[in-house]
Amino acid sequence: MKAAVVVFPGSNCDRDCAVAIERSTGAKVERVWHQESALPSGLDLIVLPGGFAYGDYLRCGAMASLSPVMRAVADAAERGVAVAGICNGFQVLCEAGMLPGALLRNAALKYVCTPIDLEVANGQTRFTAGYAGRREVTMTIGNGEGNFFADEETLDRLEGEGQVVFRYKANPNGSARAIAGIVSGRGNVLGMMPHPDRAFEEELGSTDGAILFQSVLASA
Amino acid sequence: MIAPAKPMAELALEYGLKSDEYDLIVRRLNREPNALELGVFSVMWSEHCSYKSSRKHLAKFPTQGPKVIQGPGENAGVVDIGDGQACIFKMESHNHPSFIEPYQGAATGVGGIMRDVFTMGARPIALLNALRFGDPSHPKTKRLVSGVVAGIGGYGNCVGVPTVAGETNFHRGYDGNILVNAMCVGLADADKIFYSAAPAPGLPVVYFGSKTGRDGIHGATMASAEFGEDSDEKRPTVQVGDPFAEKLLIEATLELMASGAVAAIQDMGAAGLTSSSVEMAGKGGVGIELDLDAVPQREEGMSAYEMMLSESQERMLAVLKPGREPDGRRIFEKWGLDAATIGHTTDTGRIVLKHRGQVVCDLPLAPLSDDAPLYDRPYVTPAKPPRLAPAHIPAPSDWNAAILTLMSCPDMASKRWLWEQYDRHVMADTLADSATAADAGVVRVHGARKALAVTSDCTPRYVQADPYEGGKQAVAEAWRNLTAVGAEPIAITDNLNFGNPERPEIMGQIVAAIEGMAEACRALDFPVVSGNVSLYNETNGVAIPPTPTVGAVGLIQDYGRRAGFKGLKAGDALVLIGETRGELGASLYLRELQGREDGAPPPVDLALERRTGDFVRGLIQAGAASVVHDLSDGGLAAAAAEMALASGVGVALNAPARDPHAQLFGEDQARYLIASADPDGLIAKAKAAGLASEVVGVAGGEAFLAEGLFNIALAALREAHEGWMPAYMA
Amino acid sequence: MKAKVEVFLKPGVLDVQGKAIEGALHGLGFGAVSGVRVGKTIEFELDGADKAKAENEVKAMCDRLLANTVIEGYRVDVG
Amino acid sequence: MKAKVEVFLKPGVLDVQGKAIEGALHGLGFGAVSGVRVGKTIEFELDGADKAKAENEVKAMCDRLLANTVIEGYRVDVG
Ligand SMILES: Nc1ncnc2c1ncn2[C@@H]1O[C@H](COP(=O)(O)OP(=O)(O)O)[C@@H](O)[C@H]1O
Ligand SMILES: [Mg+2]
Repeated sequence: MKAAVVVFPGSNCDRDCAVAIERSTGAKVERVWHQESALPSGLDLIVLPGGFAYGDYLRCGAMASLSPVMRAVADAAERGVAVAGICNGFQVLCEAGMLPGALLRNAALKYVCTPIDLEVANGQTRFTAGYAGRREVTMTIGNGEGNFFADEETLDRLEGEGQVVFRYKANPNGSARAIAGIVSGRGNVLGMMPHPDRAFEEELGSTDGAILFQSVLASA
Repeated sequence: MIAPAKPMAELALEYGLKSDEYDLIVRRLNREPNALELGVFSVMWSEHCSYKSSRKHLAKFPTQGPKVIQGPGENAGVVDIGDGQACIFKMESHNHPSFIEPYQGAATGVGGIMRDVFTMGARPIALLNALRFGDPSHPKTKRLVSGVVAGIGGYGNCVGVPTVAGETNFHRGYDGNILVNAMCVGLADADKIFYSAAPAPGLPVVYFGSKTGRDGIHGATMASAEFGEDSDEKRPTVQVGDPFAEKLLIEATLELMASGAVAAIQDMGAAGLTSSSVEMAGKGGVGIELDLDAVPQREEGMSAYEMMLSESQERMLAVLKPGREPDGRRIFEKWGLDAATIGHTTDTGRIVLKHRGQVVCDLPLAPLSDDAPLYDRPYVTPAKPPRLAPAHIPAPSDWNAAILTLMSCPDMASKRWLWEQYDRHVMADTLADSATAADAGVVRVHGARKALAVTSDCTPRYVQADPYEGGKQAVAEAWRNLTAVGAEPIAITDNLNFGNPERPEIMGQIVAAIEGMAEACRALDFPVVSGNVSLYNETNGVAIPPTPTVGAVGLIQDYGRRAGFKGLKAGDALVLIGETRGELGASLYLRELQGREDGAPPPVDLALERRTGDFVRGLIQAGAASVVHDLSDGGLAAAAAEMALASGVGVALNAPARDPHAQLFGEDQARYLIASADPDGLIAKAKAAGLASEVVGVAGGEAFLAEGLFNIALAALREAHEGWMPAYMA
Repeated sequence: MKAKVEVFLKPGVLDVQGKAIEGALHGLGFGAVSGVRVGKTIEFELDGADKAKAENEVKAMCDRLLANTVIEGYRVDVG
Repeated sequence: MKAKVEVFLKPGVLDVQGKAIEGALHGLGFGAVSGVRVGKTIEFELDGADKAKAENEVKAMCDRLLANTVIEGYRVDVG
C-alpha cells in the first residue's frame, strides 16, 4: 500500500498526515512537493493536507489549486485513485473544482479549534466503511474558513446521492446543512474540515482518524 | 523640518541617546559620528539592545546547571533533554506595538520569538502567551483583547506551531500599557545548534527572507531632513507580519542548516540589519562589510539609514561557509524567498557600510557592544507590607455568591473564548493544552516516549505588594505547575516588564524582583537560560504593576506517567498536600470580594516548596497519582472547583472549623490537591516524607459544596466560570 | 497601465462579514445602515499599451485566480 | 442612498496578500503584472436624503470601525 501527501508552500499538516497514515496503516508515505508535475506510481491514496497554503491569501486554497501537481492529482482522481483533502486540502479541492461548493469564513468570523462530534452520514464510502456501522465519531477541527457553502440544488444533490459523508452534531461554523465532509460523485475524492490526522492515537484523544485511513487503504 | 546642518549632538538626543552617551561616542571615535553612525550607536546602546539599566542586576540570576547547554546571551536558551536532543526556548515582549496595533503587534511578537528559536537550529514545537490587559470596563480593553488574540492565533495557526498554554490577567494598572509576552519552545539535536558568532573573515554574508521596507523605524528619527527628499512618503510604518513568509523561512532555514552551509546565523529582530550584523561580527571577533545596494528592497529610494534601522519582519542574516552560496540559492529559490549576498566578513574589527558607491559608515565594533553604557541606577528597596491575619479580613456574608463571583471574575474565568482561537493540535503531538485541565501544556518529543511540559506564570498583585516575594513566587509557581503534571523542571526564561527604571522606586521593584527570582532559581535548581526586559511601561507617570513573567520548561520521561486535574471520580478523596495557614494578603479573594489590594503576599518557603514538589512528582512518576492540581489564585476553593468542573463530578469540601474563608481562599504556597482512592495510604506517604497532608473533601454528586457554607449546582458554577468571557466579548 | 478588479460575493451567498459589520454598525448607533456587503479590490500595474488586450488578460486572471466564480462575481477596470 | 467605502493599506505598509498574489500571477504566466495591492470594499444602503450629512456619517463609521486607521486609509463615495 502506498500513499502520497502533497506539500504546498504553507502546508503545515503534511508531516501529521504522513505520520498518521504510517502509524495507522503501515503504508509507505511519500511527500510530494507542489511543483512536481507527476506523482509517484502505484498510489492508493493521495492526501492534500491542512495548513495555510500560500498563507490562505486571496481565498483559502485558491493559489494552491493552480499548483503544477494538481493536474496530476486530478488525473489520478479520474483514474479512481482515492484523494482526501483535509481542512485546507478540502478548500484546495473545491477551488480546483474537484468537489462542489466552497468554504466561506466561519459564521462567527473566528478561527475555532475544538474537539467535535461528527455523524457518519454515509458509512458506505471507501473512507468510512471501517466505522462498521458506527454512526458517531470524534475528531478535532481547527479552521477559520470551514463554513461549507453550495447552492440549494447542489446541496439537495449531495444529500440525495449520499455524497455527504460527515455532519457536525453541533455546527461550529455555520456550514450549510451542518456538512463537515463530502465525497465526489464517484466517491473517490473526499473533502473534510475535521482532522483525521490528529486522531490516530489514544493520547491524542481519539483514534477515529486512524480508522478512516485504514478503511481507504483496505479498499485499495 | 530640521535643517540639514543640525548639530550631531542635538540629533543624538532625538535618537534617544543621553548627552553624556554622545560624548562617550565622540571620545571613542575621536571624531563626530555621521547621522547613520549615530543611528547605529543609538540602536546598539538602546535599552532594548544593551540592557543598560538591568544588566548589572540580571547578572544575579543563576544561569548554569548540568542541563544547560547555552544560557543567556544567544538568541535563545538551550537545555539538554537527553538522547542527544536539546530544547531551545525564549520569551519576548511586544507590549508597545500591541497597544498601537493589537493584531499586528501581537502577530509580529509571535513571529519574532519563533525566529529567535529556529535561528538556533530548532524546529518550533510549542507557543505560549502571557497577556495582561486593562480593566475590562476600560473603553479600549475589549478591542485590544480581540485584536491581540486574533493576531496571536492568526500568526501561530498559519505557521503551524501549536499554542498550548498561557495566562491572561486584567487589571486597571494595564489600562494604558498592555503586556503581550510570547514564548516559543523548539527542539533540536544537541550537536546541531547554531550560533551567531561569525567564525572567520572572508566569508559571504547572505540576507534571506522578505524584502526590507520602511517598517517600524522610530518616528522621532524620521523627521530629519538629512534622510529624506519627501518626508511624507517616508513616514515610519507599522510592522506587518507575514506568517506565510515565516513558515517558508523556517523550512528554508532548517534546510540550509541541514545542508551544512551555515557558519553563523542570526535573525533580524529589533533594529534589524544593524544589530544582526554588529552582533555576528562582534561576537566572532571579526569585521563586516556590507553593500547596502544589494539588500532586497520593497520600496524605492531607501536610504542607508532606513535599511539599517528597518524592522521589516521575516528576515535572516547568515554567514555561509566558503563556496556554499549555491546551496543557499537552491534552497531560497525552492521556498520562494528573496535572498542576496550583501557582503562579507573581514579581519578589521570594524563595520563598514557602502551605499551607492560610497562608504557611509565605518565604525569599530568593540565600542558598539563593549562600551555600551551600563547604569547602576539608584533605587529604593520597597517596603514590606504587613502580613494580614485572617481575623482582620471579613468572611463572605453570602458564600454561594462569593464562590460564583470568584470563579467568574476576569482573572479566574475560563479563557476558552481566546484559546479556542488558537490551533492547539497541529503537529499532532499535543498531550495537554489550554483545554485539557492540566497545570502545564504538554507536547511530545516527536517520535519518542518523552514529552516537554511548558508553562508561563506571574502573579502581578504579589509582585506589586512585595517585589522580592512576588519574584520568588513567580518562579515557584512555574516550577509547581510543571511538577503538577509530573515533569522534572529544567530551566526558565523570563520577561521582566516594568515601568521607568529612571525612577528609584521602579528600579527598586526591578532589583528586588530579580533578587527574589534568583533566590528561587537557586533553591529549585531552575536556572535562567534566556529572557527579555521591557521597561518604560508607563503612561503619565503611572507604571504598570511590576510583571516579571516566568516561562518554564520541564521534561516528562514517559508520557504515560503524567497528571492533569480532570478525571476525578465519585468516591475519590481530595487530599491536600502542604500547609495552610490562611494567607489572604494580596489574594484574589481580598481583591475580588473585599475590594482591597493590600497586605503581604503569601511567603514562599523554598525548601518546603522543593520537598513538597519532589514528593508529588514522585507519586506521579510512580503511577500513584494522576489527578493533581496545584493551588494558586483563589486557593483551595478555586482549585477544587476547577477539578470538579473539569471532571464533571461534584465535590464536597469539609467545612473548616476555624477561619473557613482563610482556609478555603488563602493562597498559601507549596500546596497540591490530589485525587485518591486510598487517602490513608497517601497521607502515610506524605507523613513519611515529612509533609503535612489531610483529606479536605470527597468527589461525588452534582454540586460543589461545603456543608453549612455553600452549595452550588455544578451547572451553575460552570455557567459562571465559562460565561464571563464570551459575554464580555460579545 | 493600471488595472483594478472588484470581487464581490454573488447575491445568493451569505456574506457573514457583511452581516457582522452591519451588526457592529448598529451597535455603534449607526442604525440607518442596511444591506452591508463586503468585497475585495485588487489593484496592480500592467505592462503594455493595448487596452482591449489588457482587459482580456485581466479577465483571464479573474477566471483563473482572482475570483471563485462558484461564489463570486467581478468587475474589471483597466486604464 | 448607496454608500461605498474603499479601504486600502497605507502606502509603505507591507501588503502580504498582494505579494503572494503577484507571485501566483507570475507563476500562471501573467508576467506583466506588478505592484499588486489588495483592498476591501464595503457597500451598503443608508437611510436619509442629505448627502453631505451621510458622507460625514460614513466617515465616522470608517474611523470607528470600517478602517484601521493605524495602517489603512479609506475613500468614501455616497450617492
Ligand atoms: N493567553 C492564553 N493562551 C493560552 N492559554 C491560556 C491563556 N490564558 C489562559 N490560558 C489557559 O487557561 C488555563 C488557566 O490558566 P491559569 O489560571 O493561568 O493557570 P495556572 O493557574 O495553572 O497558571 C490554562 O490551561 C492556561 O494555559
Ligand atoms: Mg496551576
